[in-house]
Amino acid sequence: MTPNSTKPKEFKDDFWKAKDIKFSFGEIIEDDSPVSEDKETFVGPTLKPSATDLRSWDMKLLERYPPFYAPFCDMCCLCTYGKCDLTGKKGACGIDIEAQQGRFALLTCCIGAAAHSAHSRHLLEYLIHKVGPDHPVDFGNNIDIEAPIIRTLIGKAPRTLGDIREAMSYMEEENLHLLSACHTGQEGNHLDFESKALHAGLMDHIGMEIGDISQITALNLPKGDPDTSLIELGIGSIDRDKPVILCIGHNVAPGSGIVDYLEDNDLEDDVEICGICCAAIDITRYNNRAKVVGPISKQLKFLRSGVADVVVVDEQCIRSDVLEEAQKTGTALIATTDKMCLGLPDRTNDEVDSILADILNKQIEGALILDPEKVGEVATKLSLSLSKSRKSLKTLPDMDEIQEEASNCTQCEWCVRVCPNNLPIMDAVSSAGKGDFDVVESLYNNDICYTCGRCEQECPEDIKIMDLMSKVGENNLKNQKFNIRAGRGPIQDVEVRRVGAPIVLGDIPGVIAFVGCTNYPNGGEEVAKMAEEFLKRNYIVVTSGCGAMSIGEYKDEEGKTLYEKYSGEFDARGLVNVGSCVSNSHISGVAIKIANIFAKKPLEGNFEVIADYILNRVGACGVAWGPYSQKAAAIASGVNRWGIPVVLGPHGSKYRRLYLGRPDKEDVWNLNDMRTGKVIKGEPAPEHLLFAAENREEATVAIAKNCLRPTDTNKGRQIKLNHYIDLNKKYFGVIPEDVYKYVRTDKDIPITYKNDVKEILERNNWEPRELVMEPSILDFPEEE
Amino acid sequence: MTPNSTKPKEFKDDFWKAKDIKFSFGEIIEDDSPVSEDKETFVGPTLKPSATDLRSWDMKLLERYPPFYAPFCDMCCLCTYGKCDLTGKKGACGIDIEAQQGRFALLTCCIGAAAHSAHSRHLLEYLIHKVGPDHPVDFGNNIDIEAPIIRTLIGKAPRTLGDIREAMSYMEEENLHLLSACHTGQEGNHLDFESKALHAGLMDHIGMEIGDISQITALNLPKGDPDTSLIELGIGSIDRDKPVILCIGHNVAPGSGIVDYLEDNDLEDDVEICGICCAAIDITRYNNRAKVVGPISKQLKFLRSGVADVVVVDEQCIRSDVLEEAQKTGTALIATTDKMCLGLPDRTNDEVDSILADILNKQIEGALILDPEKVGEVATKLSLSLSKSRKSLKTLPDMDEIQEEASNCTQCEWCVRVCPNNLPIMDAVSSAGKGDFDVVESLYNNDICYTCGRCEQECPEDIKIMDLMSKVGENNLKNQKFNIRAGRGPIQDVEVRRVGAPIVLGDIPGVIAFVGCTNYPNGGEEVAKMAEEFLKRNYIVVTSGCGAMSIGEYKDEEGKTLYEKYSGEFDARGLVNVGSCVSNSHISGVAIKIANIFAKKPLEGNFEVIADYILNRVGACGVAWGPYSQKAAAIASGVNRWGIPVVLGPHGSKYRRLYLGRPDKEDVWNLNDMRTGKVIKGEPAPEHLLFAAENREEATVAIAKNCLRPTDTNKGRQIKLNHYIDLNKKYFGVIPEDVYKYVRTDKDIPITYKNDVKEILERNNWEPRELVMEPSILDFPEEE
Amino acid sequence: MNDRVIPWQPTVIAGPKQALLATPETAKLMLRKSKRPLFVVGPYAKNEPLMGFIKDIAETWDLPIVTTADTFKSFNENGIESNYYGIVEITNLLKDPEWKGIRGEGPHDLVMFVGCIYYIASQGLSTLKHFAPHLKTLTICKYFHSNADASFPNMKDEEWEKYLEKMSEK
Amino acid sequence: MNDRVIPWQPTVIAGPKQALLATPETAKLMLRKSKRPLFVVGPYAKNEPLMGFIKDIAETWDLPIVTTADTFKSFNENGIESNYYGIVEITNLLKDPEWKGIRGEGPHDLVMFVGCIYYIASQGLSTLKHFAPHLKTLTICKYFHSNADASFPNMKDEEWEKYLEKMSEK
Repeated sequence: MTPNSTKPKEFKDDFWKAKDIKFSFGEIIEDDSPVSEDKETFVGPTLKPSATDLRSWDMKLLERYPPFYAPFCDMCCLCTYGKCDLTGKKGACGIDIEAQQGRFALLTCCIGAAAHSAHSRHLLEYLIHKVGPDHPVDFGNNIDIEAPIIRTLIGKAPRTLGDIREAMSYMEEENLHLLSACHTGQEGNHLDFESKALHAGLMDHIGMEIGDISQITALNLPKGDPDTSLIELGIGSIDRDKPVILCIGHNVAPGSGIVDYLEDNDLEDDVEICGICCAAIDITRYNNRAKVVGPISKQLKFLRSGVADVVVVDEQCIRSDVLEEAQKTGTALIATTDKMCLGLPDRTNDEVDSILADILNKQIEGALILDPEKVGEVATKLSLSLSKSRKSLKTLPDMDEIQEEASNCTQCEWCVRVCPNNLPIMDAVSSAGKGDFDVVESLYNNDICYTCGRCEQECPEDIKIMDLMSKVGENNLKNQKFNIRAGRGPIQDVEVRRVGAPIVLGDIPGVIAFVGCTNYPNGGEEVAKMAEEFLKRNYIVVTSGCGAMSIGEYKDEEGKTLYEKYSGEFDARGLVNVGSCVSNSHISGVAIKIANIFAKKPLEGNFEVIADYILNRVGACGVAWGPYSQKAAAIASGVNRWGIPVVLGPHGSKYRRLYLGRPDKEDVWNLNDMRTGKVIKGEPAPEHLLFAAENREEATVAIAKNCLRPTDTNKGRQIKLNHYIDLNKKYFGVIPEDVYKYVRTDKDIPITYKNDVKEILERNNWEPRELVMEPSILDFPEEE
Repeated sequence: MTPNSTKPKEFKDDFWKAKDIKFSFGEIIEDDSPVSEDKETFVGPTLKPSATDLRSWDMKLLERYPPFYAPFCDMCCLCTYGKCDLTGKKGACGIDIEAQQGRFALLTCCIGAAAHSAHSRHLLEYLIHKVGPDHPVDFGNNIDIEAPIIRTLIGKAPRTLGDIREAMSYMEEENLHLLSACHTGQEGNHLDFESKALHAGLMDHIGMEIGDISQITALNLPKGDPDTSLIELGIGSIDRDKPVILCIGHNVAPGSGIVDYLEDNDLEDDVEICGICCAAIDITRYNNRAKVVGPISKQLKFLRSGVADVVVVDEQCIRSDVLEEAQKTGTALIATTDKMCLGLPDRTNDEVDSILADILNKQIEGALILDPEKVGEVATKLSLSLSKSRKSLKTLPDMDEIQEEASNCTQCEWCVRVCPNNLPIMDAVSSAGKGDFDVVESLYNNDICYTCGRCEQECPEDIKIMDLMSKVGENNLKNQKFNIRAGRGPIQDVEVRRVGAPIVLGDIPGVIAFVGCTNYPNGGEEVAKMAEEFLKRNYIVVTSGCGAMSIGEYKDEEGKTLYEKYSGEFDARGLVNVGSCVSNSHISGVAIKIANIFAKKPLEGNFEVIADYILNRVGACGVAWGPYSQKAAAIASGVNRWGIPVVLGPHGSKYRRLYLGRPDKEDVWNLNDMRTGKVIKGEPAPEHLLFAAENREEATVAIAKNCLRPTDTNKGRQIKLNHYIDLNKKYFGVIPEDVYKYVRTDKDIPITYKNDVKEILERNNWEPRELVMEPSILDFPEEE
Repeated sequence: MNDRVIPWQPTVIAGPKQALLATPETAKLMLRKSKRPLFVVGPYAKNEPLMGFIKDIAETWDLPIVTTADTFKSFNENGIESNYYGIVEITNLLKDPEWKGIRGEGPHDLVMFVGCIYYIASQGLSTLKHFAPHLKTLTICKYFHSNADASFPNMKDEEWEKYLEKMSEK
Repeated sequence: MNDRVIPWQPTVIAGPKQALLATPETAKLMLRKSKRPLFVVGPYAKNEPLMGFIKDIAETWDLPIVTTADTFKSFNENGIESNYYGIVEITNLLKDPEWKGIRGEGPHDLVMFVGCIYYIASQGLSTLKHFAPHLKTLTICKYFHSNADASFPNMKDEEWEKYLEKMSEK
């Protein structure tokens, strides 16, 4: 128990003993909420838990899924003792490479959690400023449990925007403690670093939930509606003849300011507003006429095209050189938050006309405007003014010029070597130099090249490789029109009631969540294909952010996007776009709601019980195919702490830390059966908690396998094994040998594969196992 | 203006316009404090300022003192796009090397600020738990302005412990925003990163102030008494025949628990309690019978000696391998905070006897006990029990054995190459192998080797070089007895009244603060010599933490320590130990108090005015000779933002960022004279804001020079120039050529050096300059 | 600097420790010295000519093959025996000094990689560099891997194929 | 790896870019090519024999000397002319392409270091590597400095002194 400012007062007398309380302890608090039927709420032992309060849970998780480290650097460079080489040696502070990796994981998660949560704090305070602290948090009749993470961790649901501050302050306090532990000479054990990293991940989830419920409630975004509008998506969907305002980033505030200004001034038809990254998603949740350019991989492509007259940047995942890029095409730039000021003069308190004049006359390179409403007016007026004069800048140099430049390629091959994916950039450039643009086009399509620009930076001939890429795309705009279903926000309670049983029993074979960036060659298509594979197989597919956009960029043979083919319901064969990055909280949220609504587990102060429930019973698996940033690490760590496994793409190996199970070690998988009090032989389900696959085929099989859970009924297990075997046959050509580990009794064997599986069972000296009733990795309750 | 949860409500209507208010705006709030005579307080524009609120100040500072970067690594490794080589190239996210360095500075400062502040939050909540939230914050009659940093930033003084939480929450919220900006794809401009780093530094100062005022008030530590006890210090001062409990770290809570237990059980004479690092300082502020082993550089030496029966670690600057080191000598280990759990079982809620039994029987490697009172009982009982059985472990192997091992040295020289200071370790070891221990001894003395242990880690022959070092010291214990004056906490208002004018006018030539670690070869002696040099010259010398300890380890020819020779008053020739790391807040605090008490500048909401006052008028200079950690970076950045320059030792170059002035660029030094409204030609005073010297001699001259300020009277300037010239002659052999820059009129010329200086003036075409009345780098107030 | 021994992706450089340059001769020496070598083969080996080389090398040296990603399928279809593991899974097993190895005969003392994605292999080799002191690592890709104990240099296809040919001559 | 071109403090290694190995001949070639070279000398040069070598080299090549730390005093006492700056100050000036140089004749295009504390010199060389593309850096210490453009290798005193002797032969 670390002292915590915000523990409820009632706990004070038991301050140092709260650990003893266990979850049998029930503090009765009045709940006069209109949204809850219960008159009393039982409160568990971990209200506003500190890292050490949940440490025992983490140690249980980490015993099963020990951290696997792949150091990116052999040295530590964090203090001035160093740098120290940690290759088989301890540093000057005494740290070893293992603890150093854990420390880096913690630091990464703290930064990631800070990014989401500072964004959320900014939004919360802006929205309170806008609609008042008493604005109710109310998601309508279909959602009673509107903040499952806050409920679990804080012990109560916020009734108003102002109430949310309590959770926010808790998160901030915890993050400070966690970041502190990254300081030189603090934590020394890698497992304790991991425990803290998991806590940072959990803090990330509360931060995300705060952000999304704040904006849903204050900006009236969709409140769990499965049938939101289809939004236009793709570079080809942007009307280049209109003035174009491009929003990049994650914070809806300035985007909503622009939308409001356009509406208030009847300019909606005259100005094109579009976005990249989550800002795009959230603006389209606010106004369905806004358009989505695409995920982060489109950023440099679209900037270079010069189509945007004004770029409005808010925060997160924005190119650091966005100002320089904007200037290349005469695009005006407005920075709008404290997170990214870009050295621009702060014009927040100046008159609009004076700001406009200074930008248009190039007196200033751009402006920092911290007032979203003023951003709306300035951006709109700038776009109207600039769009005419910029006509010539909206097209790239013509193909001849491009070919001329490309012909300077000396084939030194360094572009290939510095490409994160060693793509055949050299071939693309040198063949373009000869007038053959096929290779460039193949790299452009599906974002096989996601235009990070390292090749261009390296090129000794200064060939503008990104211009080349962008130009080739411009020639093919008509094929770049897609759509995406607008982010719906949370899952409704009624949906949870409907699918709770089939998920826990295995009739719905799994819930797969495609989240995070798709910064992987062909990442968009690969994510979409995985989504399609599981949709066809009756899984529930959830998505958000760039993943949701990428899925929208894929069309089947009939030319339909998956959003057009599959409903947005949280049900088998549903393709559910929850929204932006911060909407990821609804994904852990729905798992929590299953425990609460379906299994009647009280949430308040009961983190461990809920996470244990999810780990053992909710067949969910997260997939982050091309994640690149600290946020993704934090999201995954939070998801993991809630008991949900995550499969990463190959670049995920560069996060340096995975949590891998050891299916060959039988004892690790034992389960405590809370019903019978017996220890039962378990199975590697889920097999890994955080896994990186080398390609889509491997990932697909791993995802299916990681949806297995000990509570599957025989029927449910048959269904799940059937998919696992199917997919394994498809991608590996054989029935997986480890299937014997997942067959508890004959009744688990999928009928289609009966004979083959029986052969495997025999070969592996299989014997039937007892089914577990209430599987848990928690300790049995102590005797009174 | 970034929305901020905690802006006062009254500001709401002007939420986005607060910037316009300027400091002429006066919101009148009632101040019914007994400590203030005024009935009304004028509140400036920046209450609870966000980073963007103070950005314009930062940009002014950074224009004068642009960041100077020395990258430690050419690559960025923070996201999975990378690693990216930034040598003349931008990374995949668009960042360049300059912004990356600023980003790293911000990250470093965030971590440093988190370390102090999370420590402070822990203490605050622990102390509130112990003495209640209503415990008054009252430092007695001599201190009315008891929290100058909180007053300035929050706008009011805390009356009770509970009141302090408001400042704490503000700090936590700000730190989250700042950390967020380190995320990939956020800030892109190096100056904006630096502005945020300066804000993080400021947050560090509020965090430190919270920690120290909380512990002073709740644990009744000295409240500004200049004449505190002399405390025994040094490895030789520890009574090895008694059971020994060693506390390492920074958080007084467990140490105070031990002291209380010893007192309550009349064991004070039976058990030796001592400490390393700031925990030592703070325990001796709590109980003057406790002893100080020494600064951080003693850690491995003393652990290896085996003298401690029990090691109690709390947080910060503790060797990560402390558990392994303790085990080598059979020392029991107790971890006591969430910051450092070391993988140990959490025994907080177990019976003392059961914990003791498990440790003594080696069932567990040590215990995590988060309850300070229980730590007191367990540590004491363990020490009593272990001290007898451990007799044989309290001495190192004998000299023969050590020589035998040393004789295996093959002279590969890698020990020298991996030594952070390339010390002659190889000579020391190989001559020890031949029975000659002189070189080892010379390295041991004055911590020329500060025992980081990298040589031992590298040695292919596995020679226990640190054992050798420790053993040689053991032979010479009697010379290792020193003393230190117990940390007094804040400076009294009456002292500020007395010295305010002489400081601002220059009669007292400067206030020099020696803070931070002394991890530099011979660092202890060098710091003490610098302190002595300035004490003799009538400067005020302030110190804290490891610096204060190192000063105590030095004796003059008469065998006296500087604490014995100089008084503890904040006055000319005073040697003021304020206390531990968190007491550093009193150093910026006293500068603030000079502006407030002497110059009657209102503090509340007036950060820029106060900092501008300090920069231009308070001739103070910080010195951090051997800093190594992120905390030191944060402290220095905070000090800098308050307008105080800092001189670092050579390892300071490894912080990768300095703030250097350009004395050759005249216009940079212009000043706005607020009295006359005129722009006046200024001078490079202070010349640099953050400077790293290559050796003590260079540093000494730089310190003297950096005490010059535009408000020096002619007399004051003469005094200061006299010292500057004196020291330059001493260490460089000549009168400094740049003295002409600091002579405004003939009256500034020190009489002793009149002719020489006049020659220099002539040579440099000097002409007299106007004296500035109210120098400022702020803009003139706008016309109404 | 010799361009052949700069990591193919230059930023993989991780510290003072660098792989030794391996020729077919030194690589074969390492195989000869090894008691229980393992051959880990990634998805770039799904096609010829690499698949054929691998088959020959494995036969020559009696190497058990672990295929990563979905490489197993092609190998299986071409009659090359292998076990499949994720690259991170096999790395995780290899770093355990108590793991009995693919054949259950005892821990491997040498692992030879080919055909994995460069950066994921670099990461795996880093894991083994730091956490598997009981194991030597060798890569025979046409890319220099500085995180390995020994690696072929950066090469063009033609030279590489000659190297691989030599590897199957005992 | 050749031990002579591993940074003397091995963890100074910072990325793919490494200094070229300089011999007295290549160092002299760099001096010869330079229009406005500068010689920066640190406190390890306060004593003989280094001071004498420096004097000779500076005279041979007509190099203006900047002394860092308190080196000025010894030099001054020994009649060697120099200007003193903190090592961070002179580095800061050197990275400004508009700074007119010690002699006010225009920006330096080559800076040669000797005698500074190894790690602070490494840091300064890193600054110049990244922020002074207009300037070449050369170190003639007996320690290899990977952050320089060119550096003498790691050497023992005897060899180093021979190198230094050669430096004063034009």
